[in-house]
Amino acid sequence: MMTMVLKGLSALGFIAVSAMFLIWLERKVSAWIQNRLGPMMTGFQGTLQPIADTIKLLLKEDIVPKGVDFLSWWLAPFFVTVPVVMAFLVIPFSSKWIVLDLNVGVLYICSVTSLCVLGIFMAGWGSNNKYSLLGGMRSAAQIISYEVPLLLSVLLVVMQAGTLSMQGIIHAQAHGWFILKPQLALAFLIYFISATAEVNRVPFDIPEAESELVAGYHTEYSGMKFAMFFVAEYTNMFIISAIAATLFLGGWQGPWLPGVVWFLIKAYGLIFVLMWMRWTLPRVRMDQMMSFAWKVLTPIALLNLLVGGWFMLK
Amino acid sequence: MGELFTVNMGPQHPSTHGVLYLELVMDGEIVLSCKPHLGYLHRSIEKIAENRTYTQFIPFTDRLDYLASMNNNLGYCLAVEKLLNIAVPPRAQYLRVIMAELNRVISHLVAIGTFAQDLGAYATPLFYAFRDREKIVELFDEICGGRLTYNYIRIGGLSGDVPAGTEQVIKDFIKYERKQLVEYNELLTYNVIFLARSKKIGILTQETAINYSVTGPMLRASGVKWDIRKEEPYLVYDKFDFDIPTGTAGDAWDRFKLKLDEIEQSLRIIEQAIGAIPEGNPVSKVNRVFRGSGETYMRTENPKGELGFYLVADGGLMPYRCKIRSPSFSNLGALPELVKGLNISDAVCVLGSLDIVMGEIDR
Amino acid sequence: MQNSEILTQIKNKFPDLFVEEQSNAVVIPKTALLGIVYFLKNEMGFTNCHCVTAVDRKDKMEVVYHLYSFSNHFMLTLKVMVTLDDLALESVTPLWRSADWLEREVFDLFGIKFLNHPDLRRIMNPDEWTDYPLRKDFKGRILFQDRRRKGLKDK
Amino acid sequence: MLFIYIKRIFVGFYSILKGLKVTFKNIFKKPVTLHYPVVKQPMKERFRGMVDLYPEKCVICYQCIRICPTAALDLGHKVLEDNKTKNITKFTFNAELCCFCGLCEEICPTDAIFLNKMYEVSYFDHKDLLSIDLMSNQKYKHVDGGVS
Repeated sequence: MMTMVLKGLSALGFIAVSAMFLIWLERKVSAWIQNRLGPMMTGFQGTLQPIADTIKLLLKEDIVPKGVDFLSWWLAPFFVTVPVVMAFLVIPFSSKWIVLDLNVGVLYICSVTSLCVLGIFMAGWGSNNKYSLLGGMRSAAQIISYEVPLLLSVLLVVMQAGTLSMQGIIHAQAHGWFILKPQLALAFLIYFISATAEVNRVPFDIPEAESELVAGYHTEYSGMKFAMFFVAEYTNMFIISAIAATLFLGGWQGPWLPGVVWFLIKAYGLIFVLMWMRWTLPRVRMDQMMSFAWKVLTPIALLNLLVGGWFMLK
Repeated sequence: MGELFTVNMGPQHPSTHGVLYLELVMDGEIVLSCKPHLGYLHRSIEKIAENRTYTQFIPFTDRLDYLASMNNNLGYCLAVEKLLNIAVPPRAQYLRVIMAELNRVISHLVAIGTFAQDLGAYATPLFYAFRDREKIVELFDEICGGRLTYNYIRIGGLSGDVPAGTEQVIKDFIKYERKQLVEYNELLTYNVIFLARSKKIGILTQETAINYSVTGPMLRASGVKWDIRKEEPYLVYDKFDFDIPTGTAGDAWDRFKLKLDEIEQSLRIIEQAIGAIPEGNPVSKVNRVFRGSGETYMRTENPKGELGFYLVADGGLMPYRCKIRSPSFSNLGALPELVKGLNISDAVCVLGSLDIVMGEIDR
Repeated sequence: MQNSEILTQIKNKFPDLFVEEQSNAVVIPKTALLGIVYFLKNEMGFTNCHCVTAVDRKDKMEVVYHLYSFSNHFMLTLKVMVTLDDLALESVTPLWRSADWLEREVFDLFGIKFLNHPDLRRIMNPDEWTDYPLRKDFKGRILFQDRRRKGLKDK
Repeated sequence: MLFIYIKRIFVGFYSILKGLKVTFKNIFKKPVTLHYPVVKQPMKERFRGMVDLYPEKCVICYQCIRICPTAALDLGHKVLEDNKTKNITKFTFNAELCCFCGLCEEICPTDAIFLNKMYEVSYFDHKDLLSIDLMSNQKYKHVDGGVS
């Protein structure tokens, strides 16, 4: 019991540190891509910038806008943050470092992360702001429709590994990562695209859509509540990258270095790709995004599942 | 049809390019009607003009289209010169052409960057555009001491000759910018998301464009081969060889692509002008106090469209009336027609493709 | 078509207008405005209403139209005199959509009413304001000249 | 039909990869911005900063006052007893009105009035900004990097 608590607490600590690092990394990556310097004043190369940001957000007044639906407005940040923390339960950092190796790990993580949409929709509805409402509506439609290709691509991995346990999937990749198999490489691509949509990153950042909806569902939030959305967004990013690393890139397996280092390298490498995409691509339109999900990704994922399954049967 | 609701877009909104306020009536995400409200940046520049001497008004023209101050200076000075029949030294004429075209390039660069920003390409194209723009801004800083409000062109000439070495800087920039244009094409123009977002959005037909008195890149994107620099050449534009790029569909993508093409044409003009620039003193010896009478209408090709100055003089030191026909004002007039029935994302895209500057709309 | 030809054609059709010497502008009576603009647009090819503005001549207002013909490459300056006791004029917005905002601007700055305009509101200044800033008798807060006089009074 | 559909997907992916290539190349380029408050860019030769004056050069011709488009300058003088020499009583500059156009510098016959290189000008009191005494040699002393 004690070890469980300790593990849980260390996961929480990791969330905070990881989110801070990711915020710094995002700023720096954007700066590098745009030939800028990025944050420089706090610490070496601005490494302490997220701490300064946190202090600023903590000290900010918690503004309650007039006419909000108080309960849903107040609860929304928690509904966004809690599933993200819950997902850490089954993320395998190394062969030993996992809070709880559930035998339905993949199912658990997929169901828990899709709870986020509830919080986002509550934020959009409760804010009593038209921009927020549009953002929340878009988010609900987007996350639910991208769940389909995402699960279809994960399903192929589960079929290949023969288990739902995260550690079991990693062990199944002992003799070659899943991404090296052609049908699973396509599944990885589908997973990655739909996961990008799942966490509202560019080119699918439609719920936030700065140039259209100001800030989308979190327009009306300030101070710590905004910080919770922020942390949830970046931790979500880490989670989808961690899942991708586990399911397709062999998890913590790798030569020479300890497992946890390999795992973090893979996860943060994928996060870098996400950031790189964010600072390059324009945003797609709502209807285009939906038609992309239903007319391109889902058929390909289904076909991929069929073909992959046929190969496995042979 | 669901419940209609009104969204007040602006005056503080990330993509309304300044302080434009659009009142959008929407059904879900579809814009049913759009009503622009202007005047948040109104300074009554036309009244100011009536209280200033002809020379004193030049700094105020900088504040019209603040992304293309040189062109505004030029338009105003040409109008006064036409009114008062003042001759301009040949070197000044060539330098004016070079400055106007350089300013056109950087104005279009900002337009490209902000349009990409409106389509959701987070800041990167904008920063690339500003990085390239910076080279010219630095050059202008060296030539006239200002980075945004240049106040360089004077009635009858320029405020001073360009410093030594300017020619080389411009030549280097042309080489650099040509390379950069390829990069913009790779990053934006033919990107699949960019194409999907801007193709067939906000189509402006030829007849509508002319009826709305839309000018500049917007008119040309609709397929009208029209450029004041060719049709009624002022300065020494008739000595240069350049094309008028035109679009075919008149959609947002055409307007974007046209700006890239126009940058290329401007670079061509600059290249020729640098080769043919005569020696001499560009600073004219004319007095700074003028008295004129009569009236004149002078229009020049600004980056955003045709900038017209209608000057009425009554023999006094100051213009009796100075009407500024600003291109963005007329171009924005077509917006309600263009965004009707579009998605809100597309409405933002159309607004970005109009390339407006509130400084000259509100005046 | 030559410029003079266009002017003669207009003159043949509407004999009661005259051409102002100094500015080469066609001055027309207020009542003939609609007839002449319909003629200009439909028969002379002036498809573009480039600019609409007004000039306060103290004893009267002068509304100036700059019309352009893309086919003839000709800019026509049309002037209509409006007397101070009846500051109203027919709107040309049904012909040229571009006149919509330009007429609103003239209304805003000079107070000249445009009849049959679809949406005649002030375009830049606040709706509840009653002054018209570009009229010559308008007195704002501190105008530039007052400031200048103050600066020079030690001389 | 299916072929076109697949081809469109591939072309789309290729164009996205091309865009990613452009941004990736830029990661390794040198930053074009400066670490501003620490590293400062030298101002250009003709940069137009705050209005400044060499009081001894001024001949009280009032040309700068007349050309100023915003009436930002204020000059007063008195004639001494000998009826020849003039003395400046006040020469103030209103930084709030000034539009930094440089017309005064251009018209000055003795180059007495000029625009210096200062661009970081801030005051604790708004009133100080409204009448900066150009005759004083302390006028821009408190400003970081202020000359004269």
